[in-house]
Amino acid sequence: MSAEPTVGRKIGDVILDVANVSLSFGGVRALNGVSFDVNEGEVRAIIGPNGAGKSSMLNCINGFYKPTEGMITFKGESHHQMETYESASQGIARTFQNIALFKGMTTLDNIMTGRNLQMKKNFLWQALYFGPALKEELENREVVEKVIDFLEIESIRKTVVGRLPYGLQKRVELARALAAEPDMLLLDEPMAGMNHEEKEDMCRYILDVNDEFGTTIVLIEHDMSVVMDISDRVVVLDYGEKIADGTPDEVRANQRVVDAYLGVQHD
Amino acid sequence: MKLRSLLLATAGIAVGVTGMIESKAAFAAKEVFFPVMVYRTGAYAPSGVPIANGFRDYYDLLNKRDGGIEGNKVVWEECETKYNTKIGVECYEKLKGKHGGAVIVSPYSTGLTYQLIPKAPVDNVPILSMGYGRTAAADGRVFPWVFNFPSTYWSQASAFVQYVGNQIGGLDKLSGQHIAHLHHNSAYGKEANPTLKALSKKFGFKLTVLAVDHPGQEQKAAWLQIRRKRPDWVFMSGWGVMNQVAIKEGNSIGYPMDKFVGNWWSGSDADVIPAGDGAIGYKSTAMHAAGTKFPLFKDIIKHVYGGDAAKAKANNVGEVLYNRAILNAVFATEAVRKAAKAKGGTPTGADVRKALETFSIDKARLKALGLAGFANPVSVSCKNHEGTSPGVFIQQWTGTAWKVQGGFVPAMSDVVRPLVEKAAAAYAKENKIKPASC
Amino acid sequence: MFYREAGQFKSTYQTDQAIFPIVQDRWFMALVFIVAFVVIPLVADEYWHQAIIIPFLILALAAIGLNILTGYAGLVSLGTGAFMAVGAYSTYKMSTAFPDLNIIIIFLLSGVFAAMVGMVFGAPSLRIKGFYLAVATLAAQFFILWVFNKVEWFFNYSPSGTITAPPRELFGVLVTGPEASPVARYYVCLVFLVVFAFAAKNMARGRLGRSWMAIRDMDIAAEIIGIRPLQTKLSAFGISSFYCGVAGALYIFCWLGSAETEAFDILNVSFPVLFMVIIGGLGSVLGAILGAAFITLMPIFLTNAPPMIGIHLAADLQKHIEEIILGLMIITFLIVEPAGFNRLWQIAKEKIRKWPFPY
Amino acid sequence: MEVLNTFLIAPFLDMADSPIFLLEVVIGGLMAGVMYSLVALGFVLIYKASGVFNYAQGAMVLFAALTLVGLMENHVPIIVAIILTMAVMVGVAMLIERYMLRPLVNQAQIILFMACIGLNFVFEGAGQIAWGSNVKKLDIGIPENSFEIGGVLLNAFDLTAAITAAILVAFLAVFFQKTAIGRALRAVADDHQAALSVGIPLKTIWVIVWSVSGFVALVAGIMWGGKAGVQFSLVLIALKALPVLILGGFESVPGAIIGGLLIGVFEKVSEVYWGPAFGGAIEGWFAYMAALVFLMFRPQGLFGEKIIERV
Amino acid sequence: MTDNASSPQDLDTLPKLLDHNARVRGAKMAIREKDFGIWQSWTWSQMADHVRALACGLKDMGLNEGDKVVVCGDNRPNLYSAMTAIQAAGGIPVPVYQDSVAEEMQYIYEHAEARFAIVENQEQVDKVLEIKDNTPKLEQVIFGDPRGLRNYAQTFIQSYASVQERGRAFDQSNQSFYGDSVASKSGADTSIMLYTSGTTGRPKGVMLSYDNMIITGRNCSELEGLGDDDSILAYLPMAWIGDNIFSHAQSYVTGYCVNCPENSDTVLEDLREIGPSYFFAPPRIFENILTTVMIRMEDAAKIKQRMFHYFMDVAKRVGLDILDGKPVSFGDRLLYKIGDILVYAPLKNVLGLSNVSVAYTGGVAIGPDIFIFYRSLGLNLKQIYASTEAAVFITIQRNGEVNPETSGKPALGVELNIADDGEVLFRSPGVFQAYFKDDEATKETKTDDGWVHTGDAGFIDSDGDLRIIDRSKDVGKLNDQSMFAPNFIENKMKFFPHIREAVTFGDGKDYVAAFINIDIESVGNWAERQHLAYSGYTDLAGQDTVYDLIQDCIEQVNADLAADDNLKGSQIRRFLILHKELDADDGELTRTRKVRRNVVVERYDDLIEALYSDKSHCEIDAVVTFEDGRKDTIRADLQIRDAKTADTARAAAE
Repeated sequence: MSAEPTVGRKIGDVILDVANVSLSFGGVRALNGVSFDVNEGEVRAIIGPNGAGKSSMLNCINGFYKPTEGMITFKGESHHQMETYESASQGIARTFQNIALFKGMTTLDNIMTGRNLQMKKNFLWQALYFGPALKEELENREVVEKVIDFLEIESIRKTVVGRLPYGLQKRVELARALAAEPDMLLLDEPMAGMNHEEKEDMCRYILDVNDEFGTTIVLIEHDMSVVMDISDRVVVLDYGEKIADGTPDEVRANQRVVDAYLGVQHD
Repeated sequence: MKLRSLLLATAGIAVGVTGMIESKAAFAAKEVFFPVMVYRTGAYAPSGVPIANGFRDYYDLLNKRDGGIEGNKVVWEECETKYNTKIGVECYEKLKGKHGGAVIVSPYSTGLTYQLIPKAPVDNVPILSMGYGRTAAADGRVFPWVFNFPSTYWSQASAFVQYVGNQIGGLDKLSGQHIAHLHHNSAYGKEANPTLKALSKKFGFKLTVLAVDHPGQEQKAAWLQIRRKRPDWVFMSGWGVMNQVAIKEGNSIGYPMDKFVGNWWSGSDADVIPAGDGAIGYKSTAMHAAGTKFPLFKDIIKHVYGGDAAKAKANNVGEVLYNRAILNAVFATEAVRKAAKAKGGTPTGADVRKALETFSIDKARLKALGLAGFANPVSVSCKNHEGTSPGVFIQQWTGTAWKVQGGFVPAMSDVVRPLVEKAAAAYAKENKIKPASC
Repeated sequence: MFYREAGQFKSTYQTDQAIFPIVQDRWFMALVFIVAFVVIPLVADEYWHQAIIIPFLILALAAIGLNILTGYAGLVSLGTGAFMAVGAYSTYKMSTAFPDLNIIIIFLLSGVFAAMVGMVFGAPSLRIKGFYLAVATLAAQFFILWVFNKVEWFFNYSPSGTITAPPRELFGVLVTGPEASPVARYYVCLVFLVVFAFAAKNMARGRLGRSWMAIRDMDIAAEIIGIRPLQTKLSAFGISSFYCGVAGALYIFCWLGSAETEAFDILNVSFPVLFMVIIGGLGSVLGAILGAAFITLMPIFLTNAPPMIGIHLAADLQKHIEEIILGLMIITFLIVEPAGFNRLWQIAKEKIRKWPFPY
Repeated sequence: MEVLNTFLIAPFLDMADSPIFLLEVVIGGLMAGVMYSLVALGFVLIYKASGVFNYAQGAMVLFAALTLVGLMENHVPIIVAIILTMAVMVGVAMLIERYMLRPLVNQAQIILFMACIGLNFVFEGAGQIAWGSNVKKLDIGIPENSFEIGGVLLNAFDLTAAITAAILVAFLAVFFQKTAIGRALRAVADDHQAALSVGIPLKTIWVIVWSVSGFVALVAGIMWGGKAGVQFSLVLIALKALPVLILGGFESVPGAIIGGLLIGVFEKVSEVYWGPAFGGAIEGWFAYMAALVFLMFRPQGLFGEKIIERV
Repeated sequence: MTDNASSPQDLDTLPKLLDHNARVRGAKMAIREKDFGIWQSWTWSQMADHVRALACGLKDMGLNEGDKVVVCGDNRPNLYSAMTAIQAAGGIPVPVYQDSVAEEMQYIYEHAEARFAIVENQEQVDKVLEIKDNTPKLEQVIFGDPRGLRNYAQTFIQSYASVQERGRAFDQSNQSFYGDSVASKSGADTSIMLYTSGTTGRPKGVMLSYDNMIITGRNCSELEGLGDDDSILAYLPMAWIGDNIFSHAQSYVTGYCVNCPENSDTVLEDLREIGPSYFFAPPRIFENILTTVMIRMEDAAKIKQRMFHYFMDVAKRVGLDILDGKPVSFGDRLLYKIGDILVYAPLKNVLGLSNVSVAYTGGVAIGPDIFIFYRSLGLNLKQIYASTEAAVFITIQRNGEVNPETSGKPALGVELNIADDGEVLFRSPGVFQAYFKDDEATKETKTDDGWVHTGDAGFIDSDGDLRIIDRSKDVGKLNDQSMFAPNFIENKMKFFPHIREAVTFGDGKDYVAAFINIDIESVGNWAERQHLAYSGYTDLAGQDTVYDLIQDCIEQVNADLAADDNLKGSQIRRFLILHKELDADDGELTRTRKVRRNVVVERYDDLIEALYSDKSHCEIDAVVTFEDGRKDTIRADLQIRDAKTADTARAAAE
């Protein structure tokens, strides 16, 4: 992470606009009128104490939860609610706080599922494993292998993911999300439960993804030093409401943020 | 690890060792072989056990008393089918070639009979399905290898109607009567329906059909309807636990037992015992008498049980289904005897088939066998495999024993026979069989 | 021990993704095929064909079908018998209605019917999960069999309510009906099994299979990746039922010859096939075949073993003992290797590959 | 139009035609339903405490009833026979815990389900080896006469069975709610770890649950066996309990009770009033279909809580 | 050797050979690399195009005749191509060890006056950037893998692909350039410059001509009968002469395929996949493999272990004779055949050595047990005596005449001579041209008539095989005037799997004493079996039981030494186990893992002093360098043990 001279990364226009989103479960308000935007190519962090509604926010963005109010605009298309697979086909991929890999499948197969939307051939071709289906399979394998190479998980390519250590599973999950070649990547605590070294690696991968593919990244993370290091802008949530939004330095200086975090100092 | 390899090895042995089963035993002269399909286990074991014992005892008797049939030792082997068609097929395949080949087979399961009918001509093993199986097989032109004398379901149903007519003072009084057919919801249970429908049309009685789902433990709904509709007669084609529950349920709604008539698979000792006194008066059709009062049974107790009557009783001697098996075994062995006589040596399946085509057993022969009055005489022709005089007895449960009531009730062959021939013709067409000329 | 993998490297993805990437495995498969296609027909007698091998092949096909549903897609079904019945009755109807239509086409079309019925009954799987779904598939089991039992059209108004396989030829050889030789029927079943086993393997290792497994392992994550749960589950139900349907058609036409609905009863078919899948190993085509072998062979072995070693028991006692042994074997097996025969096979193979090393 | 009439109008007219008979049908359904509840209860107890879908419940019913009858046939007084049978069931529960559940702990549910099917075979085989395959009459002195109250025909045996079942159900409810063991059982159902922290060993709980379930099986065996004789077919009543389970939920004791009653009534009413339109014998699948349709709208079952999925 | 349409004399440079191969066996595989999960392959003609494009690109970027170009990275097809491309464009490639630290790199860049560098990836680029300011002559850096380099703003950094792009355009307009440039070179020209990681002082740049490389390679191929169907795994550093011969020059001469592993962690796996027919590994690797074999077998079922050992005994008894084609009884042959089915062949398969027809080892002595183990399996493993100055081969053991104690007979075209002081001298077609910018050293090493001093003491035995005793300058005398050959003793110790490294002292002392490095894997495994808890190397090395274990080994060595009249005085009296592993990063070892004796003596003088006192403990502060360059101090209290020495009589009786 030394200070090499770099060409300025390209930050584009707003790719995602979250307007006034609220979400409640049987009377409990998880999100309350939250608005913020994400620019193309930026690394955007969502932080906040436990139970602040961070994961719920991500779940709303990719359609897993249906907001009770508000509008989410992605790449110019506005939705109040949408199905998860729609969001996937529009180019949103994500990873999960608790690893959501397909435990019984190999690393390779897990990542290949990420290519699902790019594969169209019907089951008859697949049953034959011949012609177009084979071609499609091999083409996608090539893409996946690039991702595997990128994240340096060659040696576990054919290992069943259930048997991998935690850190590697996280990396495989990232690989699966990357395989979809998403425009926007939602990362829910990508470094939770990792040791220092693993965290550093993960940071490097996240930045590399952002650099290499220009992928917009929205991430939730508890480790403040990481967040402040790698994100361009930070949104702070507390009790389902947005309490601050700005560059890491601005957020660090914000009194409401300090208060919110002081309250949960021992978290 | 160790256990795993053990399992692997066991599986390996399982496959390997089974391969060594001899499917063709050495041919021994002067033996006739009877495969016996039994179901001493499973849901229908209560019916299967007496049947199996009957066969076993009669074959044993022949060897012990007569030294076999016309000098041929009787060899038999039981194979447990659990009343499951698939296992039955496996049993049949296993047994059919043993001891020089089976001479006759009685599958004792409608499902299995259906399986074996097409195989019989190929394997040269005639089938004697006594009161079950394919009714259409009564047409010997289409089914030369299958025999279903002394009676079939259809004949039985018509005989039941005849019996009702007799009871109410003539068939002409049938119109206005209400008969319910309570049946097991299976191919077997439904056998009587077409005949009853035809007869209902002919005689103008009202027919209500009530199906009971397998296994038949829950038939409240059917009995609620009987209670509501109050049919004059209830005819039952039941099997296994269905019979026992039906008698209890009938009893509990206070249906008169003497108007409740089961078919010959709904009239065994096991069917009435659980209902206790409530079953007294319950009737069923029968092919033969129950009990041990016939001389043959003395022989059985003497030769097979060494005179131990209690042991014989424990082995179901004299029970309805035991006696059914005795009758079956008598028919089978008599046919073999006839074939042996004709051939002057050890008969094959084909010889036995030939003998069956002209099979007959008259009163004198019954008496000679020690079975005078046990069953109706039978005579079979090439064309008519059901026998020329189908019909039933009606027996009634007295609380301790089944007693035959009145005389033989003949079937309405004029109604049934055309139906049989029609069904046989349809089968022949579907399976591209050219009917033999008789 | 027999493997010489050094030098067997892959320079294309196609060879890397082959079903049998190792030369020795290909030799082994070739050997298996020679045994299956040449040796068995020459050696096996009628009893073996009729009582053991043909039912094994057919049930293996059904087990592969159920494995697609239960093993790969994680949807437990107890309705296998019903879907097989759909195949059997469709074949019966079509073959009697169109006697000149090629029987293979009829088999395949019957599979299609079964697939359609399967998808209808699979629809609730979107909302119902686990054992609830398993019990819900019993609704299909009981309803479908009731329909075939009740609606006389399905058995051509035959008074007995049974269907009988009419004789049909393939390449001039009788392959169905009682007159068809066991060898001919064996070949038909074998070819079906081989072709469909490979097809299943292909689907399982392709996009479809991955979608199934994704839904099985974590449906929410799968949905978020863009895998549509309903379509995926229905495809599993459809393809699984297709397999079961074809197996059901073969069950009647190439094995039993005739049957009533009781032949497809839950205890006769649905449970045993589920056994095969679980004992064989969930999510494995090979496992389904091994499981089918075990479940068809073991009872026959248990029946025939005692007389062979000179123990003659009363038929009923022996059957009861068999039941107990079978039950205990199943429990023991599950304790020792819950992942089934497929796992045992893999362990054995891995051991031989690593030989002389233990790991 | 005629179809509509047959399926939608005629049955109701029929009901209105004879309310007493409808009442009789409903009561009949309730009687049958109590019996279903009884068997379903056995399933629920075990599922709740150990996550096992105990397919062998039916075989346990047979085994218990066969043991009881077998003892009575050998002139053991009825009370002693019941106690001895219960002791056998407890012993069986201990064996199952030791040799099946313990080695299979943490396995997938479907594996445990399979193991129970294996257990089913063992019970079937063992029961029949010990006591034979014949139908046995079970008479424990319950009257079997019928009588009419207000035109509604009631059977003393059914009534006794229903009352017995109701008492048993009530007893179990109290057991679960009020006793320490009962509370522990509920804790186990919610969270195995939490139960351990309560201080009751899991294996003890399993033994208790399987024993209680064995007791329920015995009662069910007495009731069903009293009606149809003790025979192999008793194992098949397990299938009768399954729609109750999906309707009432695998983990809910009240669900099993209410579900059983609902299924019983529904089954009888449908068979009597709609059966003829379908051609009869629809009981077998109608209950399943009804439960299935119900589940489509309420996947969490009768008493389950709405499931919120998280990631 | 099927082809060679053009006479060997015309094919006297590697670029010429490349063109020749592209013509003669264009469709055959030239090189493979495990990448993206499969073996990506290039045929000779693809490779020729690849090289041509890069050569033209380099020219276009201004590469001049004779310019040095640093090549640095793991074994990659790109980099092998780059070497040929540099040569084709008239430059001289200078491969550098990829794990060198910046300081070492800087020296080489400066000394070689490199103008260009072709490096593998971001990691190497970063290293170059670090020293860029101190190496003014360096103009352009070309990288292979663009990963992570997208946003580097420096204009002097180019991607490999872009250079090739440029080259293709250049080639269009200067079609004659490539051919002319290739033709302009001949066998006597310098082909490559390799820096030797001398055990003393700064690295020296060894200049080798095309002839050196090509003739040596061809001689070896002829001797062993290698052809273009053979294959080899390229996994040793590209900066080492061996790799340049085996994986590059010899491949060009013979036409066989070179396979590059995915990365350094997957070498063994890749070896297994490729199953090469031609294989070189230093003794250390053979030792490691044997150790893992034994460790893994420990976990096997008892019966399998018994079978394994039984057949290994059979192999030890008759395997060598069978391999050497000597008469063996039928019974033993049968037994060996069974052993082959059950043990040897599967074992070789698992190790990836099934297809090996020729395997070499060399560089340092290999333990006879280890050597015999492999040969008895039927693996044709042979020792060579090699040096950078000879373009590898000096002696090679011949098929059928393999004596584990010797280094074999002179390779084709090599003459040997033993100097009066025992130093081995050789003269061969592979003899290097000169040390770059160091005439003095050149003169010291190479005589005017072409004889080269190896610096090793040795003799030629009655069979004509060369036996090496030790580095001649290391051979010293104890105070009692008996001979002390430290490497010889150290090697004997290192043949024990538990001992990874040993440094002995004795020259000018009363007795011999030793530093030991335990083998953490082997001893760690042993410790696990003993249920010994330990937290790491330092902890394990200090344990009493480990000392006991090592003492046992040393006493066995002593017993061995006692049997030799010349060396019985060199028995080890005292030893200690070092608290840390000797490390190349700390300068204690060379990059080829040879001990830098002077560094060790200087750094651990306290310990040496303690060894020659009667202390049983010695405290030490040691500075260790971590991988990321951080340094830390370890304080340790080291135990010093006395080892029993054996007397001659007892040793003989044993």
